[in-house]
Amino acid sequence: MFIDKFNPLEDDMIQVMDENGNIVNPDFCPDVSDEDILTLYKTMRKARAIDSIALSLQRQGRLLTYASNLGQEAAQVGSGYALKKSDWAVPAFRELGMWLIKGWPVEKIFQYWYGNEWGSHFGEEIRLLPIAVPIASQLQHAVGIGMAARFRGDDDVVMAYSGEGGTSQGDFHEALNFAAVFNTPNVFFIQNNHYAISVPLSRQTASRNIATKALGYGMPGVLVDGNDVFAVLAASREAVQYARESGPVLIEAFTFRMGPHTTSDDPTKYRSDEEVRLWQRKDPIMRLEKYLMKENLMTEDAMKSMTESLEQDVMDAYKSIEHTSDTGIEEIFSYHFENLTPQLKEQLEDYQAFLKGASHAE
Amino acid sequence: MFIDKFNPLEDDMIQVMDENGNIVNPDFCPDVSDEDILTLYKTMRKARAIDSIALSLQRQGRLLTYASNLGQEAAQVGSGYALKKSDWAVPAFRELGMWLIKGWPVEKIFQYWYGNEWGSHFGEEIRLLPIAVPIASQLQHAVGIGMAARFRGDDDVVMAYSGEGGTSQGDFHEALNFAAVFNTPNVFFIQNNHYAISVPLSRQTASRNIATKALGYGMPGVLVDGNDVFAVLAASREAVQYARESGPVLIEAFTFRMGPHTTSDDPTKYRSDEEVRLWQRKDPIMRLEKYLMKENLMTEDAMKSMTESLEQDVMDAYKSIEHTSDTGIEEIFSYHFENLTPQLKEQLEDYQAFLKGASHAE
Amino acid sequence: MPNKINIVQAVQQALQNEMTLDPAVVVYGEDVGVNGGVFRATAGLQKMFGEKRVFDTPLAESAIVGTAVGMAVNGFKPVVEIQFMGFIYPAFNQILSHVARFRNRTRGQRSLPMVIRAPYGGGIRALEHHSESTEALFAHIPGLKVVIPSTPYDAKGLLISAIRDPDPVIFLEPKRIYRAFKQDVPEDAYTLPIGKARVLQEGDDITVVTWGAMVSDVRKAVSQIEDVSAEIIDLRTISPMDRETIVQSVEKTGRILIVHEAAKSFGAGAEIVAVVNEKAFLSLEAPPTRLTGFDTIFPLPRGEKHYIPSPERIRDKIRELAAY
Amino acid sequence: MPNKINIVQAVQQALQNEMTLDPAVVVYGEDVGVNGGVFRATAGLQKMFGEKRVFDTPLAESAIVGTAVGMAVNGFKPVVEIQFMGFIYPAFNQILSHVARFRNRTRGQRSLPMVIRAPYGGGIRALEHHSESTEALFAHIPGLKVVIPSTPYDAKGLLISAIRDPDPVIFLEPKRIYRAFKQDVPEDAYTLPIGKARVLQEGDDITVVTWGAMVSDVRKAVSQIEDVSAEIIDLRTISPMDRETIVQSVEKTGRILIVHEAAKSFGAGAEIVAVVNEKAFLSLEAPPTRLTGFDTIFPLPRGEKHYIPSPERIRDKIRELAAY
Ligand SMILES: Cc1ncc(C[n+]2csc(CCOP(=O)(O)OP(=O)(O)O)c2C)c(N)n1
Ligand SMILES: Cc1ncc(C[n+]2csc(CCOP(=O)(O)OP(=O)(O)O)c2C)c(N)n1
Ligand SMILES: [Mg+2]
Ligand SMILES: [Mg+2]
Repeated sequence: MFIDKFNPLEDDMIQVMDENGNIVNPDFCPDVSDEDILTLYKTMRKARAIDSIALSLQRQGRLLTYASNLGQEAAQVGSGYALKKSDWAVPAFRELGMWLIKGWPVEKIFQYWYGNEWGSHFGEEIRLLPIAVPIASQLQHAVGIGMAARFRGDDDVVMAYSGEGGTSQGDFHEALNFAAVFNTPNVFFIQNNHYAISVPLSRQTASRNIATKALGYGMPGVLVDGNDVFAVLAASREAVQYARESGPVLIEAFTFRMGPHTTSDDPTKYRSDEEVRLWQRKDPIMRLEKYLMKENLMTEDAMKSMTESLEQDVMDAYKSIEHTSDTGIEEIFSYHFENLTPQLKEQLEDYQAFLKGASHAE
Repeated sequence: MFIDKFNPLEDDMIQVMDENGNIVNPDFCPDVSDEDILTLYKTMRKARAIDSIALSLQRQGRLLTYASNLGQEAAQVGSGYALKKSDWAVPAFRELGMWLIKGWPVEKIFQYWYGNEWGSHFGEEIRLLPIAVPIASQLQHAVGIGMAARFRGDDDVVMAYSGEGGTSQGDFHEALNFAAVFNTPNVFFIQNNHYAISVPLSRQTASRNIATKALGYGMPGVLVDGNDVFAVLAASREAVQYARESGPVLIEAFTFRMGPHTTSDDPTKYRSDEEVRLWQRKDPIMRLEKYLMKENLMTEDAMKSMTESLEQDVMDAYKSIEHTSDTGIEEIFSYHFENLTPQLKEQLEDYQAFLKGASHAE
Repeated sequence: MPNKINIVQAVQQALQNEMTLDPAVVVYGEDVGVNGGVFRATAGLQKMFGEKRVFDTPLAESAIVGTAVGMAVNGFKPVVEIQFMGFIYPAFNQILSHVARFRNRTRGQRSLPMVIRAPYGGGIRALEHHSESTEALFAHIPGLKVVIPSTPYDAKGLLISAIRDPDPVIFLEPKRIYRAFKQDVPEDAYTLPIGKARVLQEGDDITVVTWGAMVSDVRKAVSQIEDVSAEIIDLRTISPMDRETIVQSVEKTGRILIVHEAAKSFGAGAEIVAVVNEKAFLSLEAPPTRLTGFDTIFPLPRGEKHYIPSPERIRDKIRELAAY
Repeated sequence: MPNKINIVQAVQQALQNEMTLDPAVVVYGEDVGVNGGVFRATAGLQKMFGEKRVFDTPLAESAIVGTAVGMAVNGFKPVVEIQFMGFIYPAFNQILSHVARFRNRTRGQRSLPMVIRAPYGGGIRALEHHSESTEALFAHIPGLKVVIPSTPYDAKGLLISAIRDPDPVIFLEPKRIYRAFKQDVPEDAYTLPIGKARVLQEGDDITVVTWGAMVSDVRKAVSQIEDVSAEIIDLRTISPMDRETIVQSVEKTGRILIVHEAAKSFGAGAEIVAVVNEKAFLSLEAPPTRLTGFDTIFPLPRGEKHYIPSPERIRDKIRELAAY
């Protein structure tokens, strides 16, 4: 394993495939079949299809605020692909590629971003928690799941996600400390996309990198090129194995948010085109496509038609929920406790009576 | 400076004077006059006098819950002695030796532990915050004071205290991160006394030591023998200078809480006599006394009579507040806002009316 | 064999019973393991059930609660201890943002069977932050239940109900009376309904609603009055509140006094006044009244005797209201 | 030259005025510097006053508030922004345990002149945690003032008062109406008294007390009723509450409806009911009544329209109460 030998105070970022799709570090290359590679590619493409459709739907007023994943697909898909079905994933809110791998149905994802709680109801068997909006708070849930697994003697690993901004929160610190003290099977996967809304990395931390933060907890920390799906997968697999056998690990995936923070954000206010262009050259999908072509795994045409058919699927998924009704009144009340309290029952009935009266009045 | 060269992942704890009062590391020895040394000794002795009197008063029911400092005097006094008058100190709740250096009057200290808010009113010119009970929360205040100093261009340094237990709190993490990002003149002085009430160090963190935690913030972290007042002073002086000139530093003072957590605690429930005895041999005061005698700075008799006269002073200080009246009713209301709100005024008057009625009734 | 125990022993016994019956129950927090809790509420449990089911944690309340969310998601029923209610606030975000919301967020897919225990209230001559009563803060948060027992019998039965509840419960223990008195309590597990108040004493002239340690003070006050027939209600669950029991009583008596230790303004007493107005307005013969702590920070010990409403103040207020 | 501005501009202008007048005022938080705030409430300030007085912080609300305590101790007057009220809870411990307590803890030696600003309330079709109203939680904490403006004029005057206040103020901004309308507002700094409600419209039959974004809805509701003369009170300060204005009104009208967006139980409405009972019991001709959000988590956008009391519901409730 290289993961527990990596010294984040000295070693450089791990890269397997460079920006031109060349394998520059075959030693680190994960053991993947052609089928694996195509799945990785397809999922990254699918994520991008969802993003682009979501953005245009949002502009048309057919979707609410949306957080794009543009540029982070390798980090998300590569990390998710390292998990078994029985392993858990605990997201922040920008892990679309991973959600697809874990099986969150696309129409449910749309339902969520369209403002309906049912989007987060996707079956117990999908070992994925819903989106956690309060930054870094989810990391503690991940550790709790890991504690449960460890105390029960389960073999499951928990992969938890946060942005680099989230590493400034107290909850990040407490989560990593608990994980190390209880030696839980947790992987903390930090997508360092260089911005927390408008706040740049340099204002987020003065440490050499995010991976270094692992040292304070006595756990391995590793830094990988987050736009290189092979490097991410290799590191994630090692981390998952290490977590399963030994204890928690921190992975920093060095990447970039190429789009706005969400559809409400205007990134030109706080960063230069120059910076964005620099990162466009490192685009994780372009990079993999170059590799695929070099290796004759896919033609440009095949990629194009795959993309088109994915976009069609995604649009169909959206349409399947676009006209589902708004949230019903009873739904607002029914999921606070196993049973309605008298207060909730009364408030529900009062409101129903009002609506009835109002509809009579009209 | 050795402070920014210390590598907490590799280097050993810094010690100047060994358990027998021998200077084993003259290179690190701080530049101290005989007068300095006697002041350090006297203050450590005074702290111990307060502790022993407080404990016996508490047993007699003449004082409430009390947190003893036994064994940590070198860490407290040595760190406090590195500060200028205009430097700030921000305590947790177990820094008696430092409080004395900073000038918190002994009678006020007793007043505090006797349950009167006036104990924490000790004049603006004493740059010391009151005790902070919620663990680690005070570290953020210290960083705010440091931000203020830096933004205004003041030359002041802020020394903030916490136990090793406090390093597990989110507030610890956020404070150190802010300090590093804003490059504030803060020293974080962690008294690692091996226990947080009953919870041992090994259950608090899995990191090699507490000093290592500095690395995740990109600041120097140094580990010193906390029972060696010279080592503590040397490291603190360097840290203070570094903070004044460059930025924040973390110091771990390796020490031991020889008494119970507070007077409500029974340490035999969670630790062995063996462990305590081991540390008794490292007692910081005994160690300094051996040195003083070897260097002919003080005789045993002089030490004894100094201790006796200190105890007398301390007892006098206690007596001066023992019979001060209980908290007055108006005092309970008057310090919430600059002016009483109508609600507070009404509640105060109602209560006064009740008391008047009650006294008539008797 | 009689099982005469005080409140803190009742808590311990409830935990022991449930841990014996249900292997999913785990207990953790600061100093609850080896040390058995600073109030000894978890004494002996680690010896009995081992370090995987009863354990100490690092000093971090947010993580104590936050990891309990995860343990509950993954099949356990954590009962976590916050050492004093004054130290629950680092966990406030986890409580409000997650503990209270998982069931609704997932439309019922993931509920959180967990209990957060904390000793609360003043009168034990403690340092700052060790004496507060802030039940109203938690009662206002949708998705939480807030329970406060006042006797060993209730403490045990309600805690067992809380543990068995499929939803999260904030369980506040009145530490002032942790050891104040003993009661004969069934040794085996039993439950008491959450959301139900208890009429301690029937009466015709005035309803007095209270909870926690104040129950004893109210009883004392009422016992000093001969000419007024007071009905005493121990609320037991702050939220969801048993409005029915309160309203029925006020319909009979026409008068209500609410006694609590917490600060007055925006406290739980206000909610009771509001409920009585909404449900029993026409029965009211005197203004529903609160006798509570001041709107001040709880004073350090040398001032604390002024803060908590004394039996004398309660008595006077009952008389005053009865004479209205 | 007229200065017609909306609420968010009024906030920005108040900050700009005070920063110009008082070099001790600093503004910081997440995205308030370069970006000018996600709602643009701090737009342009960093350019004007430099990075030492207006700056972005790492993503950590507890430290934003906790360091403000320290800055206030050391001579500054920090005005910190919490990006949404839903993200204030990581700072809850600092607020309750320190912000509210420094003056009392030190018997007046160290006061904390600081303001915590946060946009609050629902109705903007936002993600989870972006729509809540929890003013009651803060109002219950001794040592805090809680202010909520409902117009540009009030927003500016009250924020300037809050900044000049020697004690900490929680300043909640109704984001639903941040840009809803403009008002002509003095360009220079001016203050409005904290702790004073405003009678928006006099009336004889019923008092309606409300605040924040609900003020507009109440006005709309009242404008739809011809046969009832309603007196509308904009509370403006939740704590300390202006009881006098409310009580005087109820003594005249005999009826009171409280309208707020927050969950009903244990909300600020309950306190108003309690106050009215204590001070104007004999004037009451109908039960003091609350019309509020449900005791539920604020629904995601596709359900949110049900949550906030609509002008129609307010209108019906006023009619119902007036006819009582
Ligand atoms: C506790 C909390 N504070 C503030 C926010 C508002 N907010 C949402 S996303 C975000 C930035 C997150 O940055 P990062 O963790 O780097 O993730 P990224 O958006 O880059 O994926 C902020 C400040 C929040 N959701 N939660
Ligand atoms: C937030 C918070 N949680 C719990 C406590 C109760 N408590 C008081 S001291 C203490 C242990 C502190 O340990 P450490 O930081 O190592 O300091 P030490 O007591 O060893 O000096 C605990 C848990 C508290 N005061 N604040
Ligand atoms: Mg980021
Ligand atoms: Mg300790």
